[in-house]
Amino acid sequence: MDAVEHSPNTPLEYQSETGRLNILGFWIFLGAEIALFSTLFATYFVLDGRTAGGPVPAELFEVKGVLIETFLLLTSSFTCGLAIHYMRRHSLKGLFLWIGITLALGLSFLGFEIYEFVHYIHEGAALTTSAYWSAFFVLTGTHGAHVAMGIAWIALILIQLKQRGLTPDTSRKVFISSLYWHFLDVVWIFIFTAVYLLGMVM
Amino acid sequence: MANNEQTHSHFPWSHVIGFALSIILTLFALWVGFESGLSNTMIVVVVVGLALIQATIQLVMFMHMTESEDSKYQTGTILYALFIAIAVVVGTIWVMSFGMSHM
Amino acid sequence: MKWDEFFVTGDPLIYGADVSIALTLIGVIFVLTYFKKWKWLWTEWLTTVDHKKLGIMYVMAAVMMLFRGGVDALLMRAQLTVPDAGFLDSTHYNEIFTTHGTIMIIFMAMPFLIGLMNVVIPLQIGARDVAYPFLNAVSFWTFFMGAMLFNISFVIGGSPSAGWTSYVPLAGLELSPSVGQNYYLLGLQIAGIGTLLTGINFLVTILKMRAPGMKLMQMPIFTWSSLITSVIIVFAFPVLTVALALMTFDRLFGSHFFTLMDGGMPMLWANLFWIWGHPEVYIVILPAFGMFSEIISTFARKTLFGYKAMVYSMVVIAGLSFLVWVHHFFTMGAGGAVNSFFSITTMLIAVPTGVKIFNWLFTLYKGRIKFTTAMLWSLAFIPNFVIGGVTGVMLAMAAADYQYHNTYFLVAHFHYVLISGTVYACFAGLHFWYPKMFNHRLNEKLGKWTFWIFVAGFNLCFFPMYFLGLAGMPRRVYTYGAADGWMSLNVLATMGGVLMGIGFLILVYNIYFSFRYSPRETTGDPWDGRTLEWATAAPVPFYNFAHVPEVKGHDAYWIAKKEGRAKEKKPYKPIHMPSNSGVPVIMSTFFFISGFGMVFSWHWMSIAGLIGVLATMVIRSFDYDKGFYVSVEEIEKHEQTTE
Amino acid sequence: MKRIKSMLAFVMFMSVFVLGGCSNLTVLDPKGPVAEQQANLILFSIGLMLFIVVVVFVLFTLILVKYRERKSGPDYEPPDIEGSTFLEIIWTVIPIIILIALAIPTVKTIYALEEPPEATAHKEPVVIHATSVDWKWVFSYPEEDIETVNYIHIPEDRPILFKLASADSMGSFWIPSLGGQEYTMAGMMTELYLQADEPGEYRGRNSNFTGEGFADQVFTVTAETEEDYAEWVEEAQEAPELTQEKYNELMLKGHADEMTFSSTHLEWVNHAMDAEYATKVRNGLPLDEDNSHGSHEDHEDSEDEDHDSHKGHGDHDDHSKSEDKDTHSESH
Ligand code: HEA
Ligand code: HEA
Ligand code: CUA
Ligand SMILES: [Cu+2]
Repeated sequence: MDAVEHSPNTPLEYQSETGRLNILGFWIFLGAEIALFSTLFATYFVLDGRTAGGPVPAELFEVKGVLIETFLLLTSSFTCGLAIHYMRRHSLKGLFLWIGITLALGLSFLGFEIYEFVHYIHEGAALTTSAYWSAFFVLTGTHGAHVAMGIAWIALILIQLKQRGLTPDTSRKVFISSLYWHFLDVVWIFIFTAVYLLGMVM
Repeated sequence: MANNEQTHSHFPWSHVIGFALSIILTLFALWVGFESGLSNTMIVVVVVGLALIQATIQLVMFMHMTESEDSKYQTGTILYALFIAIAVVVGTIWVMSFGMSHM
Repeated sequence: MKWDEFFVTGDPLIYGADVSIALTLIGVIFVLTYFKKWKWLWTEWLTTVDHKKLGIMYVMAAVMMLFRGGVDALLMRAQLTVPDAGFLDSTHYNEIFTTHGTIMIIFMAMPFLIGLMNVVIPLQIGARDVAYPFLNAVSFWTFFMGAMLFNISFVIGGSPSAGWTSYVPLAGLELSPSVGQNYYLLGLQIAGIGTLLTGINFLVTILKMRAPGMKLMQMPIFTWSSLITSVIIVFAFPVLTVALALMTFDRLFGSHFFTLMDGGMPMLWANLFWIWGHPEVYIVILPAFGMFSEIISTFARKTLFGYKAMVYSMVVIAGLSFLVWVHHFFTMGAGGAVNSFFSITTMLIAVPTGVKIFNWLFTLYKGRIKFTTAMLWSLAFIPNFVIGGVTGVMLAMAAADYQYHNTYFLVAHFHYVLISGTVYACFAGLHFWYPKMFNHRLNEKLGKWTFWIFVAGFNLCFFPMYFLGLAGMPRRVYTYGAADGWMSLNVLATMGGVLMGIGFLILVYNIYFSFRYSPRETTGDPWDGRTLEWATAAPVPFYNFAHVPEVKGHDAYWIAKKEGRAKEKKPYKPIHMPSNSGVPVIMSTFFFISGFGMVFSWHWMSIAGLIGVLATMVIRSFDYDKGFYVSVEEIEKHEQTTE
Repeated sequence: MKRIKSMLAFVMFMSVFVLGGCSNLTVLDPKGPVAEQQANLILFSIGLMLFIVVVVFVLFTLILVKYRERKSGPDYEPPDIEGSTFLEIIWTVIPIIILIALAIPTVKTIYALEEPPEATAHKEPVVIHATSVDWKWVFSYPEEDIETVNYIHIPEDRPILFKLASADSMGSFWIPSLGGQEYTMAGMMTELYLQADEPGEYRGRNSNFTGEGFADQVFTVTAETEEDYAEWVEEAQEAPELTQEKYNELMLKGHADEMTFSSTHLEWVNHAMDAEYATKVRNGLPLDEDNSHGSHEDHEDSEDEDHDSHKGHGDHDDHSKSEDKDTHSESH
C-alpha cells in the first residue's frame, strides 16, 4: 500500500511505513534530548562560579581551540546535509564521500575536545575539582559522548549501506542518523555560546 | 505530502546558505562578545538570540523539520521542547538564586 | 567487600525473606522443568513483542510490587500503632518507607497504568500493535530489570534509606555510605529508560496508527489521556535521568554537584528532582482519569459529558504540571515572589481538574447507572479524590504549607490522590479490561467485597492522618512519644491499613477463583462497550482485528452497533505482524548486570554489562527481519474458533 | 450509598471537632502571631474547601440515587448529552473565583511572614542562630554571647529572628505552636521570624528527614517574661565558654544533652557561610582560616584572587589546627 500512496518523488526514507514512523519517533526522541540538555545547562548555570577557590574557566578557555572545534562541527553538519542531498539523488558514491568527510570532521572534533580536556585536567581542573568543573565536564562530556556514539552508529550504518545499497530501510537509517548529527551541532551552538563565549566574556 | 526536494537534482543551495549563515552568526556572536562593548546583560541577550537563530537554521534547512506529512508534529515537538527548556533553565536559575540576597 | 557485608544479615525478617525468595525461585524452576514449560516461557512470553502480552506482564509485575510495597506499608503501620514501639528500629523503618514510596510510585503505579495502556490503546484505536513493538519489549524488560535491581537491595547490600525523594546531603556518599542509595540511582535509571521509550512509543502509536477515519477529536478519552501522559513522560523523564546521573557521579566518581564540599549545591537536587517529580504525579493520574472516563461513560450508558473540555483540561494540566514544582519546597526560603508565583500556578491546576470532576458528575446525570465492580471503583474515586485534591490546594497555599510541610497532613494528601486516583483506577481498569486480557471476567461478588473493604480501610487509614498532621506529627519518624498524643489516630490508621490488606488478599483470591470458575467470554463485548477494544473477538487474536475497523465518530463501536455494522463480514487480507525477539530481555539483563556492577563499584562488571548492551544493540541494528504475514486461511481459522 | 453518607457525616463531625479548636491540634492552637496568621489562613481555606466538598458530595449522592439502574424500573435508554457550554463556564468560573479568594490572603501572608510581626515590629528582635547538626540543635545568641544545645529561652511578645543554617544534612526548623517551618541548609542562610504571645513550654523539632536519629532531633522552647528571660541570660552567661574542641565534638553524628555556654561558635565558623566545616571535622581534614572557602561569598572575588588557592585542599595541610584557633580568637 505504501507504493500507491507516494509519488516516486518521495524520498526513499519516507516511502515505507516504518520509515515514516521511525522518523517521527526520532523527532520526539530529539525533544527528549532537548529536555535532557536543558537540565544539564540549568545545572551548569546554577553551579557557574562555584569553583571553590580552584581554577576558574576564564583563565583556561582559549578562543582559538574553541573556534576550531566549533567550525569542525559546523562544517560536519553541512557535509552531513550534503550527504543526504546526494542520497536523495540516489548517488551512493556522493553519499559515501560526504558521510566519510562528516565522520572525519567528527573524529577531529572529538580529538580536539579530548585534547582540551586533558589540558584542563593538567591545569588542575578535573571533574572532581569543584562544582563548576563537575558541571562543565558533564555538560560538554555528555555532548562529546553523544558525538562518539554518533560516529560509531553512522559507521555501522555505512557497513549496512555497503551490504545492501540504498533501500527504504538503509536510507531511513542514514536520514535518522543525520538528524542526530545535526542535532548535536545544535547543542554545540549553545555550549559554544553559553559555556565558552560567555565564560570568556563575563 | 510536502515534497520540498526540488533541490534533488541541482545545487544544494539551502545547505550552502545555511552553512554560510551559521558561520557568519558564529563570528558575529564572537564579535558581540569581545568587541561590541555592550553591557553584560545585552551581550547575554544578543548572543543567546543568535544561538537560537542558528539552531532554527539547522532545524529547518539541514534537518528538514518542516518537510513530510508529520511536519506539524515535528515542529510541535520542538516548540514544546523549547517551552520545557525555558521553564527548566529560567525557572531553575530563578529559584536557585535565592539565599544570595540574604548573605 | 566481605560476604557478610554483601548479604544483609542479622535480622529475622530478612532471613525469612531470604528463605521465601529462595523457596519461590526453586519452586518456579521446579514447576517449569516438571511441566516442560521452559520453551513455552521463552517463545510465548520472554521473547514476545505482542502489546497484550507485554501489558499482562506489566500488570502482573505491578501487582507483585503492590504486594511488596503493601507489606512495607503494613510493617510501617505496625510500628507506628503505639508510641515507643520496638518492632522496627530507626534504620529499618527508614529503609522501609524509602522502598515503599519508591516502589509504589515507580514500580507499581506507573507500570500498572502502562500495562493497561499496553493492553488497551492499540485495541482502542483499531491498530494491530504499537508503533514499535520491539521497543515496547525493551521498555518492559528494562522496567522489570530496574525493578528487580532495586528490589534485591533488600537482601544484598542493604536498602536505600534516604526517602523516595533522596534529598542530599543525606543521600550523598558522606552521610549515606552504604550501597543502598546506589541501588536507588541505578534501579530508577534503568527503569527510566524503559519509561522514556514507552512515552515515545505511545506518542507515535497514537498519532500515527489510528484506524482510518478516527480523527484526533474522536479518539477514546483513555487514548487521549495516554497521549498526553506520553508527552509528559517524554519531557519529564530526561530530567530525572540527568538528576540521577549527577548523583551517581557524585557518589561513584567524586564529582561535586550536590556535595557539601567544594561548592556543590544540595538544593539543586531537590530542584531537579521535583521538576521531574511533579509531572510524575500527573503521569500517574492522567491515565487514571482516562480510565474513569471510559468506565463511567460505559456504565452510565451515556457518552462522556463535555468530551472536548475533558481533552483541553488534560492539555492544560500537562502544561501547568511543568510550572509548579517549587511547591514541594516552599520552605526553602526562596522568597516571596517565588513562593507566590508557584502557589498560584499550583492552585490553577484545580480549575481543569474541577472541570473534569463536574463533567463526570454530569455524565452520570440522567444516566442508567449500573454498579459493577469497575463502576464502583470509579464512583468512589470522585468523592475521595476531591478530598485529596482540595487538601492539595490547601498545601499549595505556601504560607499555610509552612505548617503542613513534612507532616502527616501531606502524607494524607498524597495517599488520597494516589490511592483514590491511581490505585482505584488500576483496580477499576483491571476489572473492566480483564476479559480482554484473560478472556474471562473477575468475579463480581468477590470484587465488591474487595471494593467495600478496601475503600473503608482506605478512608479509615488516611483520613485521620490529616489530623495527625495538624497535631504536629512529622512524616518519616520511626516512632513517637506517648506525650505527643498521637496514638488514637494512629491506631485507627493501622486498622485501616489492615483492612486494605484484607481487601488486597481478596483481590488476589479473586484472580485465582475467576481463573478456575469464571465462565469464558464468547462475545468479546461483556459490558456493552462503546469503544473499539470491545469490537475484537474473544479471545483477542494476536493480530487484534481481522479487518481494520472504520471509525465514524467518538464512541466508534457504540455507533457501529447502533448502525448494525458491528458484525459485518468482509473478505480477509493477509496481515503483517512483527516477529518475536530475544534481544530485549537479553539486553535488559546486561543492563541489570551493568547496574549491579556499578552499585558495588565493580567496574569490570559494569563495563562488561555495558559492552553486552552495546553488542545487543549492534545485533539489532543488523537485523533486517521484517516480520511475517498471517495468511487468510489462518485468519479464517482464528475467526471461526472465536466466533 | 450508605457509605457515602456516613463518610459525609464523618467529614462533618471531624470538621466540627476541628473548628471547635480542639487543643490537640497544635497547628490550629497558635501561641503567637505567626502561627495565628497561618491558623487563620488554614481555617479560612478549610471553610472554602468544605463548601466545595459539600457541593460535590451532594450532587454526587443525588445523582447516584436518582439515576441508579433499577431492576423493576422502566427500560430507559439514557440520552446522549455532548456537553453544555453554559454549565462548563459555570464550573470554570466559580473555582477561579474561589482560587482568587484563596490566593489573595495567601500572597499577603507569604509576604507578611517575611517581616517581623506587625504588632511588635517596633521592638528590637532577639537574634538567634539555629544550626541543625545530625541529630541535635545548636543555638547561638550572638548579642548575648550565649550558646545552647537542644533548648532555647525566648522573651514573650518580642519578635525572634532565627537565622537558620545546617552543619550537614538539610533540616527543617519547626515550632508548630509558634509558626511554620523553614529549612536549614549548609552554606545557606534562611531567616524566620517567630514570636510567642504567652509564656510556656513549646516543642520544637527538626521536621525534615535527616536519617537515623531524626525522630529525636527535638528541642524545647521556653517562652517567658522579659524579666525571667533577662535573668536566664545572666545565668547562662556564667556558664563555661565554648571551646572549639568541645564544639567539634558536637559536630560528630549523634544526640546530645541540653548544654549552655557563654560564648558562641560563630567566632570560628558560621555554617551559613561554610558548608564544609562539619565534614572536615569528621574526616580530620584541616579547617580553613578564612571560612569563605566553598561558600557563595567569594563567587565574584574568587576570580580576582591570586591563584595559589588553586591547588586545592591538600596545600592547607601545613596550617596546624592549633594555629587556626589562635588566629581566630584574636580576629574576633
Ligand atoms: C496522583 C498524584 C497526585 C495528584 C493528582 C496531586 C494533586 C495535587 N497536589 Fe499533590 N502530591 C503528590 C501527589 C499528587 N498530588 C505527592 C506524591 C506529594 C508528596 C511527595 C513527597 O513529598 O513525598 C504531593 C505533594 C504536594 C504538595 C507539596 C506539599 C509539601 O511538601 O509541603 C503540594 C503543594 O502545593 C501539592 C498540591 C497538589 C495540588 C494543588 C494538586 C491538584 O492537582 C489537585 C486538584 C484537584 C482538586 C482541587 C479537586 C477537584 C476540583 C474541584 C472539585 C473544583 C473546585 C476546587 C477548588 C476551587 C479548590 N501536592
Ligand atoms: C501509589 C503509591 C502509594 C500507595 C498505593 C501507598 C499505599 C499505602 N501507604 Fe504509602 N507512601 C507512598 C506512596 C504510596 N503508598 C509514598 C510516595 C510515600 C512517601 C515515602 C517517603 O517518605 O519517602 C508513602 C509513605 C507512607 C507512610 C508514611 C511513612 C512516614 O512518613 O513515616 C505511611 C504511613 O502510614 C504509608 C502507608 C501506606 C498504607 C497503609 C498503604 C496501603 O494502601 C497499602 C495497602 C496494603 C496492601 C496492598 C497490603 C498487601 C499485602 C498483604 C495483605 C500481605 C500481608 C502480609 C504481611 C503483613 C506479612 N505510606
Ligand atoms: Cu545559595 Cu547561599
Ligand atoms: Cu507536586
